[in-house]
Amino acid sequence: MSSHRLPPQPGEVIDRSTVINFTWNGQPVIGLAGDTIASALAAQGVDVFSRSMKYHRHRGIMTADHWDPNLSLQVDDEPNVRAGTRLLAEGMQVSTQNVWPSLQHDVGVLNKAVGRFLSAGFYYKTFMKPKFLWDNVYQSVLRKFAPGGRVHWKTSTHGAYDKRYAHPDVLVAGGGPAGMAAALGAAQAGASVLLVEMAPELGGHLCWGNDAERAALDKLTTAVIAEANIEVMTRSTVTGRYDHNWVAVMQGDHPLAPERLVKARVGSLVVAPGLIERPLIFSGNDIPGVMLSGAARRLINLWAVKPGQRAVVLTANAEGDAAVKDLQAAGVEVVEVVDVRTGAMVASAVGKSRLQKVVLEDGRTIEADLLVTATGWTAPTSLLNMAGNRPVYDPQAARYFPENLPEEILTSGGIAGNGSTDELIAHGSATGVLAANRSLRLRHSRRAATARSRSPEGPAPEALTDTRTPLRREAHPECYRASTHGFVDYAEDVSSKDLIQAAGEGFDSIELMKRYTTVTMGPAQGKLETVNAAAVLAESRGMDLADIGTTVWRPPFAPISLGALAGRIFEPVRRSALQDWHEAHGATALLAGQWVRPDHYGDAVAEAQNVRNGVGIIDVTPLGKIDLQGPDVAKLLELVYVNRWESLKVGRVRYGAMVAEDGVVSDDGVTGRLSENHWLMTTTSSGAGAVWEMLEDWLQTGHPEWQVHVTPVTGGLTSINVAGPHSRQLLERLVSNVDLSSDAFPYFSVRQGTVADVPDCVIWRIGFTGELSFEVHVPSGHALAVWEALLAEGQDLGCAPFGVEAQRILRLEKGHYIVGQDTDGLSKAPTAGLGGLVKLDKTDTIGLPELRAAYQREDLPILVAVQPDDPTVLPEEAAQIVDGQTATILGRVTSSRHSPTLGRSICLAQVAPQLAAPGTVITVLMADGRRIPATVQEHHAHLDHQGARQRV
Amino acid sequence: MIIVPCPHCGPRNSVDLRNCGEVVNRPNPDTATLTEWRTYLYLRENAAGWVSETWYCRAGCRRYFTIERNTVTNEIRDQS
Amino acid sequence: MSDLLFQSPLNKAELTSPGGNIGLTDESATTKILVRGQGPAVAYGQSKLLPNGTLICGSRPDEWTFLAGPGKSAEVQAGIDQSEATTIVDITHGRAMMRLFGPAATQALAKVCSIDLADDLTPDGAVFSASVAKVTCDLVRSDSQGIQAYLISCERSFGAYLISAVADAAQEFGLGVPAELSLH
Amino acid sequence: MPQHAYKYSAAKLLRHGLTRGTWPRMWRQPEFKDTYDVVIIGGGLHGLATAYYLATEHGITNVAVLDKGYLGGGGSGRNTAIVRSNYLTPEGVAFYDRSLHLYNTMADDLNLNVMFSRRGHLTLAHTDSALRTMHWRAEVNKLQGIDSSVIDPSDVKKEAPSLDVSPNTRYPILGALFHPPGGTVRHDAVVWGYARAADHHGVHLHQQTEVLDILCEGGTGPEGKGPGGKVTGVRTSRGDISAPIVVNCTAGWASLISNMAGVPLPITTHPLQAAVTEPTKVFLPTVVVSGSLHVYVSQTDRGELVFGASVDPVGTYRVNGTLEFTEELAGHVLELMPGISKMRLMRQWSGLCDMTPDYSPVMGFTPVEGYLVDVGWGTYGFKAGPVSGETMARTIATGKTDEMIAPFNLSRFTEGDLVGEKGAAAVGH
Repeated sequence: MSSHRLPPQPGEVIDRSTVINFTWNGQPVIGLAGDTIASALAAQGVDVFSRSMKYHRHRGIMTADHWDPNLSLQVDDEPNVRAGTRLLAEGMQVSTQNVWPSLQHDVGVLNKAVGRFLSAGFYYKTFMKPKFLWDNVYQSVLRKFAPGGRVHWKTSTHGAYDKRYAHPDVLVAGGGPAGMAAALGAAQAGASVLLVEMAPELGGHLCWGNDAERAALDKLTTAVIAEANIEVMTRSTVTGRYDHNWVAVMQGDHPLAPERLVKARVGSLVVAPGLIERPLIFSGNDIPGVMLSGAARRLINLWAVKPGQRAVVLTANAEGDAAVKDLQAAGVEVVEVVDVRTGAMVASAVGKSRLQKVVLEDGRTIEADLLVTATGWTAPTSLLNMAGNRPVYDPQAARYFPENLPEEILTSGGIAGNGSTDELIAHGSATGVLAANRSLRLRHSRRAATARSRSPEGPAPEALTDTRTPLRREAHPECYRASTHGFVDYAEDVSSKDLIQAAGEGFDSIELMKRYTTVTMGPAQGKLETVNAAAVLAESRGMDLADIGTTVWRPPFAPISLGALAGRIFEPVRRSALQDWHEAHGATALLAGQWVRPDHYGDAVAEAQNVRNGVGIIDVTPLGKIDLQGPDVAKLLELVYVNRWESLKVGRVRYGAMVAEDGVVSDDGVTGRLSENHWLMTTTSSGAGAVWEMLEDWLQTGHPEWQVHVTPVTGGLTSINVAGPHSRQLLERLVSNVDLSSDAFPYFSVRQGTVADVPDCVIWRIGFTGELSFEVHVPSGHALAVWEALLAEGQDLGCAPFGVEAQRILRLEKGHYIVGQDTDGLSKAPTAGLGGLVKLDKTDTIGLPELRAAYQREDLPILVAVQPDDPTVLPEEAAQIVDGQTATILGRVTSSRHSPTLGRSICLAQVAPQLAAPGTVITVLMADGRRIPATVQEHHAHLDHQGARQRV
Repeated sequence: MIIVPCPHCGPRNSVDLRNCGEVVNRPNPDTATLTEWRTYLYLRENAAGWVSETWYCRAGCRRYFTIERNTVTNEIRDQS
Repeated sequence: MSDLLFQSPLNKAELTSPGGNIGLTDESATTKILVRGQGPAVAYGQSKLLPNGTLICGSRPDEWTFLAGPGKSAEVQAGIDQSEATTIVDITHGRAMMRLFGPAATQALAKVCSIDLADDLTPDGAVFSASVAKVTCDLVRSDSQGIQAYLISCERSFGAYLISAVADAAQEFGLGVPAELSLH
Repeated sequence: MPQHAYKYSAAKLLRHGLTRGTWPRMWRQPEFKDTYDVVIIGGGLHGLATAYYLATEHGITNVAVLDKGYLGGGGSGRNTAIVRSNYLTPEGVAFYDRSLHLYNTMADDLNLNVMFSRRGHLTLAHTDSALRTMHWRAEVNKLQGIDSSVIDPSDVKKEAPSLDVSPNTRYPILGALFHPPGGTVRHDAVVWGYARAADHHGVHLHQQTEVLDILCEGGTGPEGKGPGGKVTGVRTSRGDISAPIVVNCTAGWASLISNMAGVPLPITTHPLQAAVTEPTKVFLPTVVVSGSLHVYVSQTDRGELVFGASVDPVGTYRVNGTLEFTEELAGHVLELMPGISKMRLMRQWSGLCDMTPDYSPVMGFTPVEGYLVDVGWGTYGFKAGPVSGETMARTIATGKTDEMIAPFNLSRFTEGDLVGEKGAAAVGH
């Protein structure tokens, strides 16, 4: 490979003293600091960077920027790297993606030979028969031709990325002359500004401009750097604008994170992204050596790369004219300037891995290895589209312009019109001032409305009227297609001929055409292709381009890595004050919702047996706990629970169940009355938050006249259940000021007292396990002391911790159901067996009409206890209960365990009402297909249904 | 992420709130017919345009309040 | 009670940066008294520092949080004017609390909290609640000698997670974070 | 396929390639008549399939399908194209299984390759309760003869090697419901296939034709709308059409259309968002779904990962999409597949879903005679498209509610008999 590096250029961004080593398809090559991957390879004489998706045509540099469809390369473990903008780094392993076995000898090129048969949507019309070939062969062949690089999914950078929020008064998208001037104008008017530029340097087209343009850039850059109110991000992209000016910026120049997502609430958004140069459609428009004027100019001026030897320049504008000068200065022989403004035109280009000749419309054929085209612009209106704005086509200028923008969005620079450097700067500056005014007015009103803010002094600034002199709309010839057909979408290998065919088949709206041909669906998402596609459609339908419309540009403006979108891994987990102890003592962690809990400490069955025979302690802190205070608490409870509360005496506890307005069981728990106006409610762990919000809703919107204050105290009270025949004996050693005897402290009571010298504990005599048990709620800062005291004092009683699994066994033996496991999203009160509890004579309770209706019905499933006739058979949870040998479903097992106490399998099950009678033998379908008999029990409790064990 | 104007906190990012849907009137549960009750439970105007809806300022002041939002544009105006 | 050890969910973490740019300390033992209904003349969103060092925060409409040194619950409660409509709950044990401070504190917090923390919208003394790294928190901007500082409190059980998340955000500004507090 | 239809085949493709001839239109631009036997509102998959089966199975061809935009421009072209039949309730399973069968033979039936890819479908369980629900679904599925079973993490890894099945993650994969017949279909092709075939059988497809009102008489509401009345036609942006039968197949816009007939619906409209990455070489062979993480993902034959999520919590008719969706999606998908962190998201979009309280559709007759609905499809309308068309056509042609759709009648909301698909969705942790 020979060097195409030019002698030093005045505006070059490369550092000739720093050589960077990397590899290209396995071969060692060198580049310079400041090179992009593409410029380094071009400097080494590389022409072919990739093969196209469908026809595997040779492809080279086209735009030399982010949107270049031919420069997606594999770099190390990263697929689809944009070689046109990615800076070269030492040791990079760069390779082509869409070739096999090699870039030179790619067998996919066979597709080219049959290309005429692979017209738009061809795959919809074939491969249908025989069906087994589609299922087994065709599909896998199609997949082999998937474009794109390789994901190395065994390595990960998940979590290495970062995010932050920002609240700039003004965000300027685009750091060209207009954008820089807008940032300065806004900052000087008192606004905080975030200026975002996609390229490594500010300046836009001034970077590769002439001496005067570079001098203007230097001046702007100095001013921007000096302005404290401006934060600059380069190599960064405004990827999306969402409702209420919520703007996403992908920051690429952060020193630590590979990419950082900046989420900005923006006062005024200034859109100044410049223009994207548009390719022309003609035969051979994708051959390496055919490139856009911007690419040629950047190669020469930024990276000092000579793009070819003999050039034809097709120009319709000043950019093309400037390219002629740049090429000549770089020593490229410009053999022909084809000026569209004089009626001349290129007809086609010829070549394979490099351009060989150019055919003109006048019939001449010119030998050349470079064809530079400058045939027009596409306005990158994505951010405006995202704000609901539909830009309007202006045939005189041959491009789209934004119109009727909302207040909070302004445009400047090329997207708004044409101008000299000075005119662009003046327009940008005035735009910045206007943007600042609007955002500062907004800030004033936000400040006035915000409770935490310092109230603004004085009135809001007066609104400025928009007195900006609009930028000109320079006349430009409408050139979209030459007399020949060529590629519209390079990444998708879609030609103008394909589009015309699609329109003829009925896909004659731009959206249908896109879906049928896949035009604009590649990585550039239409940045190069949309307008050309619309132009071809307009041509084929004989319509004006202005009437065709374009597809809507959706976020992101440029692709953004999943890692950056994910950011740091923020996954909140909740830990009780005892969780460290559990983990230090061998507990296996169980993730239950957000909580980390001890599942068991090695042997759940032994833990359960220890509770039945001795005493065990379990950390049940995740149990929802809500402090209720005020004279009207009982009224609130009457409303939210299905049962009665007014009569509950101080020191007593009651079980309550809740249903939603549709009558479905939603939560349950016990609630105790600590004093006349002070109650403590418990809820399920997963339901705690929803119950709290529901209580607030009723108090705020349903009954604002009730005086109740609700305070969630779940984490503040560490809950320890002390369960087992010896539990009273153990607690008596630690509780100093509460009489724990059965007479003084009966079942379903609550007391406040001191436990292990910790005051302000709440002691409940309740039980989920079916044993004598006390639940102690300890202020969490002292919980560990109480837990350890229980173990120490209970050593002689065999006190040991037990985990969630042991508790599941114990509660199932006792027949306690769990909302959400034994009930489901349709379970009403009768299903859960709440019959004795529900009071239908209230005048208001949540879901009252549905409760009344439910008790009129006889077809609701019923929750029953079930025991398999063979005690050694353990049905799976979710095993279906079926009608004999048929497939008719009559219920399902909701909970199932082996009971160590009874030495047999035990279950809870929802069954059809006709099976609910005690003694009914039902058929359980096991996962292995066996159908086993089981018998419905009289009580939910498999053990001690009278509650003798817990009432001692 | 839209901004919801909480009457107590001021403008807030919607991530800190919960949308509770369009405002519906709860019939008297003691006297409502099942049809009336289920109309309240299930049927919704689901309008395209201005809708009165309830929000809960979950991570902020924890107050429920009503605003009007345009379901086509996401514009919001205070009901006060 | 004073001889009882207060066990913090944040394990008395005290993290600093070499240049003093940022710091993060455990304040969980702070006495926190929630007052509802009728209370002091401190508006929602604002705070007031009493001469005895108690900070009264207007935490929500008709809701105040009194913050005072560890072990001062009885003292603080005794000083509150109570009427029949007043409810007092000691939430000292229910809330983990940390102080994030230093010249980079606002920048660090802005990585995990979407609230606009600019001086005019969130001045010294501002009281607000918001999501911080996906956990609902109560915050007070509580500068000390002109250096930015935030008191951040959350439900106690989230404390261990939250301090990791906040420390992670502050790491970029020089905060030294021990392995046991690392987020990932 | 009638005589005038132009049949696609490999031979035709070859001949066109050699002669460079033009292909005929897939569907005509029909004249706009003022009378039809059946007017179907909504030119998406459901409306087109209903028209197709009316014409082919029942000989009812004087049918107009009206769309305010272009064919398949709503949910039909915005969904993530996943098909499966492993539902929770027996009625759901039977319904979707029929649909899957129709998808399986569709390419041949419609003479258009819809690229049905039977690649297997994994629903991951990260908690005990989710695993219990997977077992529940598997047991119901097996009883209905559906290939569906719960597999353990090592088998999950075999089906989708890029998944992280190690036990110490925040959302450990404890197992999965594996459903081999599930897969993906090219959604647009399904729309075009039905449109082309319906057109060939005489159905009129009117694009850019917006329905402004439904004309009724005899009802209890204003202008003769509402219960007790009957439909006489529709008013459109191109003029009035009289028709004795009007069918509402408008998904996210269903409430607005139904209110025109005086029939309020138990529906709220929520956006469902989706996104696609840049293409890479294919590495994910199956469809992967995680309910707890609200994400599903599959890789197209072109190599793009297509992601979906659950509906946005805030109801709106806005399809702009949100940044939060992409953030949460990326975070969750990387919890499952940390190795794809460098893949880039290329495009996000959303469609409107007509959500019902019980996650099941509303189909069939309404209190207004001649006005039928096929709505409430929420996030699963694509899977059900073919069978919905078949059963709706049968219901229209026979005047009797088809047995398969009886559980989905509108009256269940007044009778309080909601469908149990919500059972799975509402099961707690």
